Amino acid sequence: MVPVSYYLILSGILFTIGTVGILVRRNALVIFMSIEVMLNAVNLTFLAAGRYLNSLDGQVIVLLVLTVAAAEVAVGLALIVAIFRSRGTTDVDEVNLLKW
Amino acid sequence: MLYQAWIIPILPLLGAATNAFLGARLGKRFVSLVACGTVGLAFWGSAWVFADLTRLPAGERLAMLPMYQWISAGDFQVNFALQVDPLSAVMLLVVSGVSFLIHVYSTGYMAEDRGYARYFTYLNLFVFSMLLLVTANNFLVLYVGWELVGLCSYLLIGFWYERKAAADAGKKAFIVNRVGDLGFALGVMLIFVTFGSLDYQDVFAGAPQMLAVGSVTATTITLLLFVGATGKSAQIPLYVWLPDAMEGPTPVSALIHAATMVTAGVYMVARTHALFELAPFSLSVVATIGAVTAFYAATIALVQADIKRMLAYSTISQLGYMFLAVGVGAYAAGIFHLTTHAFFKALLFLGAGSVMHALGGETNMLKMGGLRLKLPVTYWAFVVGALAISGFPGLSGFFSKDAILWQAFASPRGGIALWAMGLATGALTAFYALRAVFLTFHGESRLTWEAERHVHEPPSSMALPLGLLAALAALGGYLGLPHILGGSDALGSFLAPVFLDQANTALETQAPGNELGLMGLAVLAAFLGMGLAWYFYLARPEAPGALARRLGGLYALLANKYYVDEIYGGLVVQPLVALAHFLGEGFEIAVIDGVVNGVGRTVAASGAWLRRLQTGFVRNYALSIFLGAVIVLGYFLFR
Amino acid sequence: MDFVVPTVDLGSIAPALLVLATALLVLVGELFTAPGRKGALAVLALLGVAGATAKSFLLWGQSETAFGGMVALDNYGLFFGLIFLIALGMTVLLSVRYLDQMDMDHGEYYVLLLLATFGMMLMASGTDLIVIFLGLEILSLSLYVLAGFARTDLRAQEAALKYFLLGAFSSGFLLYGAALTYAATGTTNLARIVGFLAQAGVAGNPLLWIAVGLLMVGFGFKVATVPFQMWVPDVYQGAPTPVTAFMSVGAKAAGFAGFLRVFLYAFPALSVDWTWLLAALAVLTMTLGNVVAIAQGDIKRMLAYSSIAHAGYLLVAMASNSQAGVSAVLFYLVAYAFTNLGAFAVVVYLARQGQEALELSDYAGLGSRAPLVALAMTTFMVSLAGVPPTAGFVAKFYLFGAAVEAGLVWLAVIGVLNSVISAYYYLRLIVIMYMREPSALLALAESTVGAIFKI
Amino acid sequence: MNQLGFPLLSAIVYLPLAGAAAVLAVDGRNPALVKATAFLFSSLTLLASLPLYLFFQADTAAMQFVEKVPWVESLGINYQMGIDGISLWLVLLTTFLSAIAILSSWSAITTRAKEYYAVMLVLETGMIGVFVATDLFLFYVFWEAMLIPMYLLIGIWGGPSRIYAAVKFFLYTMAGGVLMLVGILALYFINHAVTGVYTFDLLELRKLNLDFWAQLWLFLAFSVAFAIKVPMFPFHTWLPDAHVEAPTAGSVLLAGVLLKMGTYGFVRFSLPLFPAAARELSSIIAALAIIGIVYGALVSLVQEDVKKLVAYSSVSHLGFVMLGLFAFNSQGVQGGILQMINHGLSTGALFLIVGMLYERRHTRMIADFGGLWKAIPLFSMALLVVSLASIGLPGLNGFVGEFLILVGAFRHDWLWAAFGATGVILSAVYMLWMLQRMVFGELKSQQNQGLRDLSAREVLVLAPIIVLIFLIGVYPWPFLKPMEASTQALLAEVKSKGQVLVLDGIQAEGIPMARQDLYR
Repeated sequence: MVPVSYYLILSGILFTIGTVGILVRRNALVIFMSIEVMLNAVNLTFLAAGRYLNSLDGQVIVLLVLTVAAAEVAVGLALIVAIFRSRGTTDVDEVNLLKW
Repeated sequence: MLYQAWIIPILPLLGAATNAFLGARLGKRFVSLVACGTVGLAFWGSAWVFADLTRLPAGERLAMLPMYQWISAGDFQVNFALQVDPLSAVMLLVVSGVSFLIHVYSTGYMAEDRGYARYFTYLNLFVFSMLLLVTANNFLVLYVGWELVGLCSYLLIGFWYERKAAADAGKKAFIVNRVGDLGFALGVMLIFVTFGSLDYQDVFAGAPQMLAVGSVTATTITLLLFVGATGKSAQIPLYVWLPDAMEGPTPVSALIHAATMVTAGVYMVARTHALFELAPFSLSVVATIGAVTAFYAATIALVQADIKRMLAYSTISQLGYMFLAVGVGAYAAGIFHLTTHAFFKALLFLGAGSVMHALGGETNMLKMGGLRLKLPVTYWAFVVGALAISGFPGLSGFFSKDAILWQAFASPRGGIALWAMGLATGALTAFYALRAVFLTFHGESRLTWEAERHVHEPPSSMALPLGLLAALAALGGYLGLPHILGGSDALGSFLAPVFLDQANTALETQAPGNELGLMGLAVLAAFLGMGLAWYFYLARPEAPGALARRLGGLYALLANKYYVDEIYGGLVVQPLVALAHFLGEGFEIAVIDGVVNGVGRTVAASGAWLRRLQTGFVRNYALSIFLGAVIVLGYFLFR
Repeated sequence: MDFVVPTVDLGSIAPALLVLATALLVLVGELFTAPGRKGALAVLALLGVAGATAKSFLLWGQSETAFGGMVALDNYGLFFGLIFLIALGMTVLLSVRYLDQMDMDHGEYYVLLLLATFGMMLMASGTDLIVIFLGLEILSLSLYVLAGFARTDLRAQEAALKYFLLGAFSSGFLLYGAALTYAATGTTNLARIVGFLAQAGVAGNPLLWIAVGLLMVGFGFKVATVPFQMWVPDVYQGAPTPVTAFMSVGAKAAGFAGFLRVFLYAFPALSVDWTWLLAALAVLTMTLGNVVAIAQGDIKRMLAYSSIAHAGYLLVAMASNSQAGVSAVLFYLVAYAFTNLGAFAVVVYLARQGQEALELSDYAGLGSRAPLVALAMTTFMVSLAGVPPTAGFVAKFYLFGAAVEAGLVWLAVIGVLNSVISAYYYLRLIVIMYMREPSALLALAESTVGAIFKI
Repeated sequence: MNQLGFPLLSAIVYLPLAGAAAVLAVDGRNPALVKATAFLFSSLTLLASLPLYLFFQADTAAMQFVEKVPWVESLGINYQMGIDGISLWLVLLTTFLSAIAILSSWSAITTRAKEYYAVMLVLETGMIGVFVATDLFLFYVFWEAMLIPMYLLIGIWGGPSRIYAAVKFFLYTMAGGVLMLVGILALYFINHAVTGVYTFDLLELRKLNLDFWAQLWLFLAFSVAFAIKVPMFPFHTWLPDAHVEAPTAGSVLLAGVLLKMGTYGFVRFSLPLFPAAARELSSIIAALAIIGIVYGALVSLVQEDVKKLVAYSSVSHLGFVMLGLFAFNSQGVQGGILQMINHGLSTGALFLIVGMLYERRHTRMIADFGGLWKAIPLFSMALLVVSLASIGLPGLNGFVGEFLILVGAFRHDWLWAAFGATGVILSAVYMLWMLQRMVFGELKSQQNQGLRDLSAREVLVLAPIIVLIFLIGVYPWPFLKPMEASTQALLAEVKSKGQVLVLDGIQAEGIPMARQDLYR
């Protein structure tokens, strides 16, 4: 039996990877993927905790989170497509009209 | 009339108000009628009051006239109240009398001036203020009169406001007087704090009980009051305004800067003698300042070419005499000299005014000469005045000056030194008085041809006051004819109740021979001065120049009035102005404004700088969130 | 394992459901309205707002929980609901002409607004971290789209993208916080968290602390506290003005609804620690918002920074961690809603044919061109600055009162000094309107007052 | 409580506001109508305020004409107004000067006259409200609310750098005000902690006996607001700018009334609420007051702009007022209050006169004038009289106030009086020098020769002030008498209170309690 803390640590690492991905990558799509990694790290936490607590709540929540993530994908991709159409790039560093 | 005496000061006030509002519309005749009329009535009232007082027993010659509740704040309760007693009565007479004569004189002197109504408004206002000053029943009313005469002096010195010198002189007079007034006001405050009242009666009655002789409080109060007196009465160190004040019309100089206002300090010291008696140190300060001023101013007068300035220094010197008198406890003698001085100095000024009138405003004696034939009336009047001030035996100045010298010598507060300075001053006085006569009226005419043609005797409105004042200057001395010459010292005994508590008993113990002997010395000194004047200015007209060259340094010192104006300028005025410039143009902008604007600018600048953090790069924003999260988590984990 | 079917009490979220139903109706109605006639949908939306508002008043005073304790019907939620409805109603009113003028009159706009409001209301009445998260996501997703509603406008696209990326990023934090809370306490239900924390000796669990910190980051993003505020200026500037107005009021209020509910209700046991952090964040937020607002030349951006500053003020009240603090926040939000919406309303009102009066200099001379509009704007600015006798003053009075009562005098002092800084840029607009000559650009001829301004 | 049975104070406060509405309602194209309406309402207010004096009971220190209506009961906020001997004259001064100021604007204001008069009237409401409010919340509302109309007045109708001046004025005074707000709140909660009652009622709060350190901090919080308003050195930087840039009427009200709010605040709030702190800090405040007296006078001396000169002279004069107030005796306090009135009259008149000159000549530089007496004697006469009043010449109003203040200061510490009195000399210096350069001397400039003298309306504006200047100087008793009872009560309060330390264990954060033993 793998202790729950392993799962939590793993999810923490995943979450951090997602975060760092957002900070270091310039492609909007990759950033977007990193966010998905973060959400999945959270999902892992829920699942592990639910399993550990012997509660179904965790799994139910994961389903909800997946739904939300799906919705985010829809909106996010649409936005990125719109940006790509008008600017021909998905490099977020070139999306820089609004500042100061 | 005694208890209606408040009408006396009110009359000129009404005159002033009438002329102020209606004068410009109603013409010169009306103005002069109102102005002279009200002052004449005031004189008549004063005489009436005087008569009423003499009818009362000597101990009961005091009438108090509370008028209305004036200022009240907590236990500070001051009424607007007047009083009449022998001292006030004498002052009333002198002030209203001389004022009346000078008003009449002014109707001639100022006849052509376009500010006629304004002039008489100020003049009447002055008479009101001066009468208020001498009839005040408490220190605050005294102070009001004190300041108001200063105001009138300011207005009248600067009467010809278009002349910068006149406006400057007025301002200087007011400000220097304010310096003195500051001391006076502090003295009044200390009186209130000490006695809980400002009424003369409370203060004078309470003083001996509440303050020990020589106590610090008494000394402080009196010295502060005396600071006021040095300002108003032009004594060292605050005399500097008076010579400049000659920029005013000459009748004003006669009235305010010779006969009345400047003597307010003497009156005040006499009035508050009950306090001064408790402060021997203050008295000796008064006497010393008086004697030194008398001598000092006389030396300056020796070399003045401007007749009015010469008279101004003479006034300072004579006022010094009066302070010498009151400083040695000879209050009655001081008042006596005040009175005679009012006569002869007013006479001298009016005489000088006549000369100026005749010469179209010329005041430089070096440009006159030989006028005695052309202006006989003026000449004789001026001669009487000059002899009186010189102490020519039998004329008024002789008696009053002699009374002072004698008491300065004999009084326990006096001494040889004070007397000697007085005596020397007497010689100097005789010298410069006669010098003025000789330079102006004798010798060759140094007039321009143009001026010569216009010389004319003054109109009767001016000549009449001259004559009357000449009579008074000649005969005024008999008011206080000393016992030793068979007189009764009428003035002294009339004033005695006021100064009763300070009967100078020591004098009685002196041998009568001393008094006569000293009198002789004084006469000798006067004649010495006159003789020297004759020698220098009639017999050897080239001598003064030679002497001036021989004693170049001394002459320059005197001619430049010991450089006192320059010293004050360098020590007080310029540093103050420099400080003001520094504060107003440097400190105010750099520090006071700078700090506030600096805060504003800093905020704005940090705004402009901080907005740069908003780079527009979304990854930087994410980084910010990430760092924030790290900090928040760090706080929670390591709290 | 027993499976208990939770009681479904739709009545307790009736106002939210009404909004949702309206959204669906408008969505359907969109199909049947010709282009250019979309104003009818606005009327429909307004009807929904009115209905929800009425329902909220009817429910006022009731107190119950529903959906197995995941949602609560209480005055707190209803009050926030009313704020959202006000924001929604006014935004709809503002939008009709604006959409027309800006040529983006699509019915989905109203649907998204309604859905966002639904999310907000869910957030305010949720008593379970997951419900709050769901509400937040509904709200956010709608707003992402709304922010980029001007599809062809580069700035709007950029705003939407930034908002989206950062929003998703931060909701990851929030969700992770919820997950760790779940891991630490075994529940995501606020009431049960309270119960769990009431036990002795659990407060030291680092997992719980990390959870609290992550939740704070997540909510901090929504309400825009420093250093999670970076998105605000860009998004506010880029989004269509009515959407900005809606965000600045509704989204912020919703953020605070969740923030307050979670922290003051669920985590008071830990308050000693988080109040200090909040106080520190409050200082940073107020100061940065106000100081940078001074340097702005674009009115929307200025108002964005101003809204950051206002979040800081609200944090002051929240840091007092008291009933008075909560009341102060509620009152403040109402006052803020009206004034801020009013200010944006003026901006919207001045928009003409694809042109907006966005530069501060565009307002020069407004005082003589349109005195009443200028007067209204003056009132809003004065109120935002918190000068009596305006609502903004009373709100600040409550707010700083709460802080002083809680002993945070220093925080109140910093707060009031900040309101002085803020007065500078609010006043500057007044200066421009009244004391400067009009610029040629927007020398509008007419000065009639068409829109409804609330004072 | 209320001797009239009629909410007179409210009527006085809101009458101008109604006037503002009326002004906005009338046809703006008819300027005469606008002016007449504004003047009508301001003079109605003046008339309505006269009964305050007529029915005033001078023998009691209690609040009179009291109105008290619960406003926000849950917070203990009352709509509560009342006046006593301290505020009576300030209210009258406000109504008086407002009417004068409106009358004086007749020809000076040509742009946006309608808005101008409305703003003036709103300002009047705010000013009166400050003086009559006896509930701290209400007071604060008026206090801050009044900033806006003044801000607009300076900013819209002011001189060239009006915006800078207006913003500086607003922000600086607001900065002080908000600190007071924190102070008010702290006081409110401390009071609740001690008594269990939530109230903003000044009269209730005055019963509170605070611990010294609490008093100190609260005193500072309140006093910063007041000191900025006074303005005391070194908080005066807003004043010259605001004065110089404001339109004449604005300057008149600024100098005449607004500055008095600061000193009034000290008497009404700082002294009775925190007497121990006030006593403890009195020497510092007196020192600042004296510095202000001398500093203001010296800076006035070097001003080129006559309006700025008058502005700095206000710093000096208000220094006198503060000196009197912190002498803690009836002479000082009564003198201080009277001097507030005096300063309102004489400085108000000076600003009016300068404004009249500016209207004619469009310059205020002293160097541009000279010899005015010859061209416009009536004008010059008025300037002379008012200047003399300002430098405290006996027989005019300034003397009575200044002298009482100095007596009071002397009683407290003779050095105060000695240093303070140097201001009397310096005031003569700068005023007379100004007179000399403007009124006296040669009439050089061509432009000055053609000036016209005062018009009938201008005489009407100045005459009432000058009459009062004389009246107070000659017969100040009726002005001093009504303040007597209130002053005595105030002094008794200041002297007796603050000896006992309450606040058992009550601790407001940020108020350090540890060092209270130092004071015992």
